[in-house]
Amino acid sequence: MNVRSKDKIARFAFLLAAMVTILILVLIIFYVLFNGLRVVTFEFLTSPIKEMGKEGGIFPTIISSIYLALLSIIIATPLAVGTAVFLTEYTRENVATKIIRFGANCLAGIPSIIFGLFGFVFFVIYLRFGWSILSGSLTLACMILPTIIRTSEEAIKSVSYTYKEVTYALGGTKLQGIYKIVLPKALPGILTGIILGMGRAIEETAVLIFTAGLSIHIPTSVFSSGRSMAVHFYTLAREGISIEKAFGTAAVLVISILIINSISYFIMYRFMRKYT
Amino acid sequence: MLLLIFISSGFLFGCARKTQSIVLAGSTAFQPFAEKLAEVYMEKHPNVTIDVQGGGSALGIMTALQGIVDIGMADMVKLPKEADPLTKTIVAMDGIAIIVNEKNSISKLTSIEAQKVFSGDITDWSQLGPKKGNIRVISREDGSGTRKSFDKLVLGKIKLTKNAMYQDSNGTIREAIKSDPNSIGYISIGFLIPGVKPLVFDGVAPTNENVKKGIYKIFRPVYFLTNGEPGRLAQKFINFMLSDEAQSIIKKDGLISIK
Amino acid sequence: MKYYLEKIIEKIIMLIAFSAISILIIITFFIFKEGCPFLFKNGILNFILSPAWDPSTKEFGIFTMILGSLWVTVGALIFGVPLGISCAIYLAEFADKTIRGVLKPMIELLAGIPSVVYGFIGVMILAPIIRTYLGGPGFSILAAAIILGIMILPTVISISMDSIMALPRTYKEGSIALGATRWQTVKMVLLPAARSGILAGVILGMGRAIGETMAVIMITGNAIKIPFTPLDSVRTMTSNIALEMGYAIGDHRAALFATAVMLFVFIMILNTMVIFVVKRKN
Amino acid sequence: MDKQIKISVKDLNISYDSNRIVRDLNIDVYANNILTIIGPANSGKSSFLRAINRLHDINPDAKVTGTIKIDEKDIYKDDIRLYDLRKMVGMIFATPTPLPMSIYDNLVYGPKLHGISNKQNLSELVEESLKAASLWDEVKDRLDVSAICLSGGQQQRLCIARALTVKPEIIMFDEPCSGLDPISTSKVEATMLELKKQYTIILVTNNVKQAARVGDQTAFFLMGEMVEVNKTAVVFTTPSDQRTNDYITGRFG
Repeated sequence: MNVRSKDKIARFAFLLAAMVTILILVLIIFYVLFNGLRVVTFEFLTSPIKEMGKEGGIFPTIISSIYLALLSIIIATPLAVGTAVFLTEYTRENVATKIIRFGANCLAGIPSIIFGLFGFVFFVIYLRFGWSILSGSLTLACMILPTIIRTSEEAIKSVSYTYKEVTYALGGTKLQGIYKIVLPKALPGILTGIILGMGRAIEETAVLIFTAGLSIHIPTSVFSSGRSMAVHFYTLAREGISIEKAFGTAAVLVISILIINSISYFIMYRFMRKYT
Repeated sequence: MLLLIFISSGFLFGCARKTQSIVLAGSTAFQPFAEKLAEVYMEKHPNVTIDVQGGGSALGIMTALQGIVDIGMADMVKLPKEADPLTKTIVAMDGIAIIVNEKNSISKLTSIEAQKVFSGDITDWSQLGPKKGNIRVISREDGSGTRKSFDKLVLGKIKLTKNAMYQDSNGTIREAIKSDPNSIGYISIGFLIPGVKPLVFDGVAPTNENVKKGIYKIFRPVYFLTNGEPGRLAQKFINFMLSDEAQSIIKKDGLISIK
Repeated sequence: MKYYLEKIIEKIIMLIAFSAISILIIITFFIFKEGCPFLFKNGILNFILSPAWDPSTKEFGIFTMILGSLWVTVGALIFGVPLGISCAIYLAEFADKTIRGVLKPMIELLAGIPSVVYGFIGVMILAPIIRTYLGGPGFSILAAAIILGIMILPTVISISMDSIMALPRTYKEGSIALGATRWQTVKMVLLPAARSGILAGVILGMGRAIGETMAVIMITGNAIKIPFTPLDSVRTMTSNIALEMGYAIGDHRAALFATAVMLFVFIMILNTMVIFVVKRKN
Repeated sequence: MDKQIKISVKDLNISYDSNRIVRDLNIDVYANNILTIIGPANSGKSSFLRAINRLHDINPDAKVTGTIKIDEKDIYKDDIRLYDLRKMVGMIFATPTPLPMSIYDNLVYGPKLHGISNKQNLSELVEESLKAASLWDEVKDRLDVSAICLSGGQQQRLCIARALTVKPEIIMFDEPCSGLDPISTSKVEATMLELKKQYTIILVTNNVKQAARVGDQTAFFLMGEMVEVNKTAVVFTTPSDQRTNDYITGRFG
């Protein structure tokens, strides 16, 4: 089998793999939207929860989800990117960095229920935050920290060393090298980590039940409990309260994630144009 | 640590709890009902906020013991010894119905047959009726109030069959049985929907009325647990729970009122 | 003045890194503090090797669950990793910019869909199909492997794709200049060069598969018995923890945390194996 | 041309974790002159350059001893600020290293590092340095084009222009024309000769003819030692050491 045909087969195999993935993706999204959109009306989006979720809308859960996702990203991103910069730029490859990286990998595999309990014991009880958006976001931040640290580290490492050397040769400092050329060039990788992290934060249920709680009201402050869309779907579907409303919530969740992802990519490409 | 800086910033724009408030936590099955009744109570007493959390009966007991919550919720027939020091008030009862797939021709089961099925002695539908196919038992996970009550009232000392499968909520068991014709399981009577068929148990149909009349044996109480005498606010809410208005709402939503 | 600011910022970065790392340490300590006393009291070996798990009679053995986790994780990797990496290669190398611009956000969308939705899809669609066409209870390792394989796709794809695309253009041009076909370039130049990124993607994906609870509980049937065929129902370590944690008190709760400790060790072993295999390959 | 010494190097030793790369180097570099350094690969030429702008500091395994004085100030002892030193000593690398940005952004990158942000100053600097690097006419109307699309020779001259934007006093070329075609090489050489008037230049090259064409003084490095240094004419006609003669006539190395 000569090289040309091997290349064709490989190319076809990759195309097939991509098609299968896209097909699965479309099927799942279609399944969720098909079941959910029937229920989604303007009134469904804006009215509060009534009758345990059988009637009424999911407005409070939308607000809680936004609070939780944003706050957890705002807390996790600086911590993670700071750690990634520290691990790649300010320490030499020694035993400590290897242990930290290995630990981060293992923590990325710990089930969310354990993070939920950790959050419950540490934030809800020990720090007296009670069931609240704050406890929920802090716990979510701890959970998505390993993912963002690992992706940011890979992105920073992939920036070629010459850019840093040029900066030093021009009399720039190490820090200037980092925030003027290394981080901007590594931004796509870091953004991927953040989006994956946010995706995980939004779809989380077990953690939030133990930390952010199940209150069906709109959270008035960081200290009031709030039920996220995913948790609402969880209670409606699993407690068998109402499958239709559950999938309605899931449909709204899917659409909002698609919007967030597309917006962040749009912003990034506009920003990146300056750098390619 | 940096983390504390973040947390303190949280204090700035978070206002403390404005009105008097009480917190409930515990049984995931009863949480939606308690939440609805809390809404009704809050409409009548605007200056009170009631926060109803889930987490499971064990969490309800633990948080009540440690005073983290005002009222713990647990829905087990026999509370574990850890819960002894707590004062218990039964606010509702929840019947448990044995259910099968609606296409299954079986419609009744004696308690002996039920014991044999769930313990694995009877393994094929043909031993109970015309239908063939091996029986697939689906049970609630260990520890859940429904499971503990079912084990105590139906199986007694007998152990559940080794190849039983588990689901961890009424919704998912119902979904599993709706999709598997050979399956058998049990859920709260309040959760029965057309997709599944409840079985007559020892000649008594699993309905809330029969439980109230005391002829249907499989049911469990829902306990409100407080550490010693409940606080003034908590006591008022418990009294509300025992009031006719609240009990009628409980009845309407498929549970069994204690009045 | 500029250099003092420099020193301060570097100290802040150090502080950030240490606080993040200390959080990771606190969590690990939390798990071990709750789980280890039980392990020492009851002995690790009989905890791992005895297949009987019945909290009501104080029998705590997680052998069946270790097998369950192993089967499900390996199954998820078999479904997810090859599909993910080839899709990443297609998007990074063969797809043009517009297709990539549209597909990447959509793929990452998969990461945002709640795992309970995947669980429901498994229960309503996948399990009946497996039950009717392949037999068995339908709630099985196969169902979990397929669903988890799909769930780890976004992680594997995005991270691998980024690491391939981040490679300097000179790598690709050098190989093409030698007359190599696109596939040869990918196989001999790009994949080896992007290996650490792809490895990170696979490890994070594996972590996600092991850590997944909700979806797995709904579609594996959670039977406590040793699985022999992919069609058997099985209970993984994570579902065992999630299933019973809400109701566990005293020894039962400590046993569940001990399972979490074993899970932590299980993940460490898997990570080292993956890193070792990849290092030995070249 | 008065022989004012810009850089004086006294018994300089450089070693990477225990293997010595440069041994007991003593050399004086004259202002407004081009010192060319020739010699076979890894004879310590580039390491010597990196010692002058202290790029070795980044590599913890590197150890540098001895004294290097620029305008009578010892750059390793006196409290010379590292970043001012590197600003003063520009460096051009072997392969062109344009930053992944537009031509304009490449050129303002240096000044911005040092706090210059006024739009007017920046565009003046850009024009001035591009003209000095004789690249202005070729790119003046497409400054926002990405630097990566320029040809090899243009990219290298862009790097030269970029080094000029921070107003150095010394410019070091580390085999600048190794990847360039003859025409681009001659353009770069012309630029160097032009720059000689205001800057002190050190050119490391393995192209012996280039050294002869451009260098005022020439030094020959072999296995980490400086064999000899003298006026270029002298070194190329009557080298004092046989090894230099063999290398220049291409018999080895």
